[in-house]
Amino acid sequence: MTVQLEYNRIVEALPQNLASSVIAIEDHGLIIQPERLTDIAAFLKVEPGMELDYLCSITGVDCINYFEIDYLLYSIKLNHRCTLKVRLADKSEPAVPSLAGLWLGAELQEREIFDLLGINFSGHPDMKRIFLWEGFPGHPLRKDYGHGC
Amino acid sequence: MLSEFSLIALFILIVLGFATSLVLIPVALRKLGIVPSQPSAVKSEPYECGLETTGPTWIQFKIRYYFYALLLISLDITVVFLYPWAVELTSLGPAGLITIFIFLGILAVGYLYAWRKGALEWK
Amino acid sequence: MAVKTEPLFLNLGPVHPSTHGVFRMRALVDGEVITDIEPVFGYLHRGIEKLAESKSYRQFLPLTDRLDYVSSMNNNMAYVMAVEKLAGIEVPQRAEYIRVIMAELQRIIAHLLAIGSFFNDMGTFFTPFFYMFIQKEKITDLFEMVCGQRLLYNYMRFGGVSHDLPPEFIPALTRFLDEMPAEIKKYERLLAENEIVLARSKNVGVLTREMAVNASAAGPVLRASGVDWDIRKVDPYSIYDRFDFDVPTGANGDCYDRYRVRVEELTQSLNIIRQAVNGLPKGKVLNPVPLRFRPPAGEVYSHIEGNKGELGFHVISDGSDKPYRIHVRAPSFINLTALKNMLIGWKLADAIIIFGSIDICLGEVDR
Amino acid sequence: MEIGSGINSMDLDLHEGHVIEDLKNSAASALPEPSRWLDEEIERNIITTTVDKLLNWGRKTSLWTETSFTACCTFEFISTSSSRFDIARFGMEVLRSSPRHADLMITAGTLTWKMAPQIKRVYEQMAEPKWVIAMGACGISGGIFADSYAVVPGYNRILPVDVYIPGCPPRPEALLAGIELLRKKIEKRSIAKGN
Repeated sequence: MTVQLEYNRIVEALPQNLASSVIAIEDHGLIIQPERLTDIAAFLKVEPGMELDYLCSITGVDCINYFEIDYLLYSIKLNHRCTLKVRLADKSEPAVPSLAGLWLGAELQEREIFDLLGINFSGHPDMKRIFLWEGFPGHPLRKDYGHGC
Repeated sequence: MLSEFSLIALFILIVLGFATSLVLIPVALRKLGIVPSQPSAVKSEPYECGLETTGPTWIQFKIRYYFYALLLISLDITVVFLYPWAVELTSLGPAGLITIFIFLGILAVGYLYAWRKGALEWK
Repeated sequence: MAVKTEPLFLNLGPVHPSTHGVFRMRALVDGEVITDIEPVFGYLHRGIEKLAESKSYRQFLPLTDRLDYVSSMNNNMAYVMAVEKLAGIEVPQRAEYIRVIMAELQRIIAHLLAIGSFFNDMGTFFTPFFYMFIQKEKITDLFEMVCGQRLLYNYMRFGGVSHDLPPEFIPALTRFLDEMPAEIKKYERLLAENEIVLARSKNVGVLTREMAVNASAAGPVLRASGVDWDIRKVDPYSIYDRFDFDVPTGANGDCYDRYRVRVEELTQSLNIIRQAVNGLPKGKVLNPVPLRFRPPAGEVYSHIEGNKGELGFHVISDGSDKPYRIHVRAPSFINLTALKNMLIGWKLADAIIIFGSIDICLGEVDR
Repeated sequence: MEIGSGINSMDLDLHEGHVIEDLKNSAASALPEPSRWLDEEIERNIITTTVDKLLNWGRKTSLWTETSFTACCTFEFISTSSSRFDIARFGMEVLRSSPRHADLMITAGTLTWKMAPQIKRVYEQMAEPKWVIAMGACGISGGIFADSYAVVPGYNRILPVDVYIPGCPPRPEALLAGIELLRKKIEKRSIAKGN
């Protein structure tokens, strides 16, 4: 059984400077500040008790007053999982540090979110549209995008 | 004596006639309008998976391909020389055998030299 | 004798016989060796995730068939299980067994097509492909018996499956199960120890274990690199914990191991189907769900072991009858992350084989 | 990715983006099907000469298909060309991936705006006489994805289509019926019409 990592165990394991950047613990994920995403992710990747070395999937969601990005992480060795969530209130220039440096698997998925939701991933090696063509007006998965072509 | 060659001349004529007619028939059909032909700019461009070709195509190619072609031709020509020898094998007797082996030996030396110099490696 | 050569820019473009659909790669080629490659996606992007927001939960079901159009039973199962987990719907036992039988039959079809087209790319012009197609047609008949469609089945519903098995299904299935091992032996005799296959796929396109995990590869691509990660074993869903089967893994993650893992998984799937047929209980096959189906507001991520890897559905609902957001964790799409590292340095002909051994389906890559 | 002589892949993307936008704006309405002379029975004074019969017989019994398959209908077409439904009975088992050797384009699958310029270009690079079969609901009207922002609502926006085959995916028998329709259409061709 892939066990859900208890989030308070993670928060206790986080070093002091990172623990402050955890905003809230919800049953679906650990909400953290976007700026410290890469540090927390790097920590969780190598921490002996966690070893979340497999980035399963990244989901981008346009909740009306903020963008939310969920990172689902697995540990292949210890067979447990954990979800990190980041919320971007600033909807005009949404930007999140890219995790492509830590997990190569993030590269294409981040490009997909940039293409369909317009969230910029700073530090991404090849930040450009992946599915739609250059010059496509707008980002379709946003709620305010007109329906249809 | 000359008449024996008339058969060969006839054969050459038939071959030439057949070859040119094969080439000319499509042209004639198109000229007569029997076969539709609407040339267009896009149609004459090279086909590259549905896209325009980008970047130069007349480029400095790897020299390896040229070596391979040279070696192939040199060995093909030897086969051409072997045919008349093989046809007249019995009448030539042992002398013919020796000359052919000398001929093949010289070629083998050239081939081994190319092999040693690494013309056949493909890196 | 190093003479300066210029790279040639080449499009392994959308209209290409062996890109498994409309996939495109921009390749910089020096002679025949690939020096740089960039995959281009989006030629089959139909915006399924955007269409989901304007469709009810039930209307989205046929769209999941068209995600990975070679394994629509698995897509249905993954989506239906996600919504059931979200809404807490009970599935009768008989439906669970039928779902497992259909999912494993679909895995056999998908692996047969994957292996067949892998050998197509290698140059065996459609011979093994059409041998395997005979078996695929037999399974297609079984599916047609059950739900009337040949390719995109739309068979499963929230709370079970839409139709019960017709009486002639089980005999036909057992006939298929009895003759399939002999067919697999026939493929093995034709292909497994063939020296051309060995020469062209052994140690070709190696994906090391660390790179596979780091690039989030999944399914046969991950297991061929030696990582024992199969969702049916690691996180058993539905009733997979009742069947015993083992998970084949490869040693050094080259094209040959990916092919071997898929062949062994064929026999394992037969094994599972046989156990499921023996244990098939009686009873109803569907707990019907109200027409205006409104799951509670919330969020769920449910995954299954699709034939190309972990296929997950992240469903977010706001309590209305239309999903707020559905994200599909597409294994084909994420398996392509490591494509660049696997292809650079190989010749163009090998690149086609390496790309074929990853086995992607464009419907799932571009969604 | 650097492509040499100063181009990088971003320039290519921008160029291709412009091509797609132009095509999208210009393909607002369906192209007329090239079959209006089919029902011109009234002025049948031009009898199909033996040359017509020979040419039409040759063309209709060896239609070579261009593999410009995009999506799910591909596998239904492969089922049709496999041994069970055997499209070889119609002389069509030869699948050509280059437009130079093909004279029939079966558009098996959904067409997206990003793929439209490529399919249009491949069609234009095919030699006359050529025909198009729009296979599946996506080929006819965009099908289940008709209201998506990225899907062309029907191949007849960019190609003159000869035969439409409904179905999602159409059964192999439906595909063979469509091919039978096309063969009847080819029989009616004549040189006098100059097409």
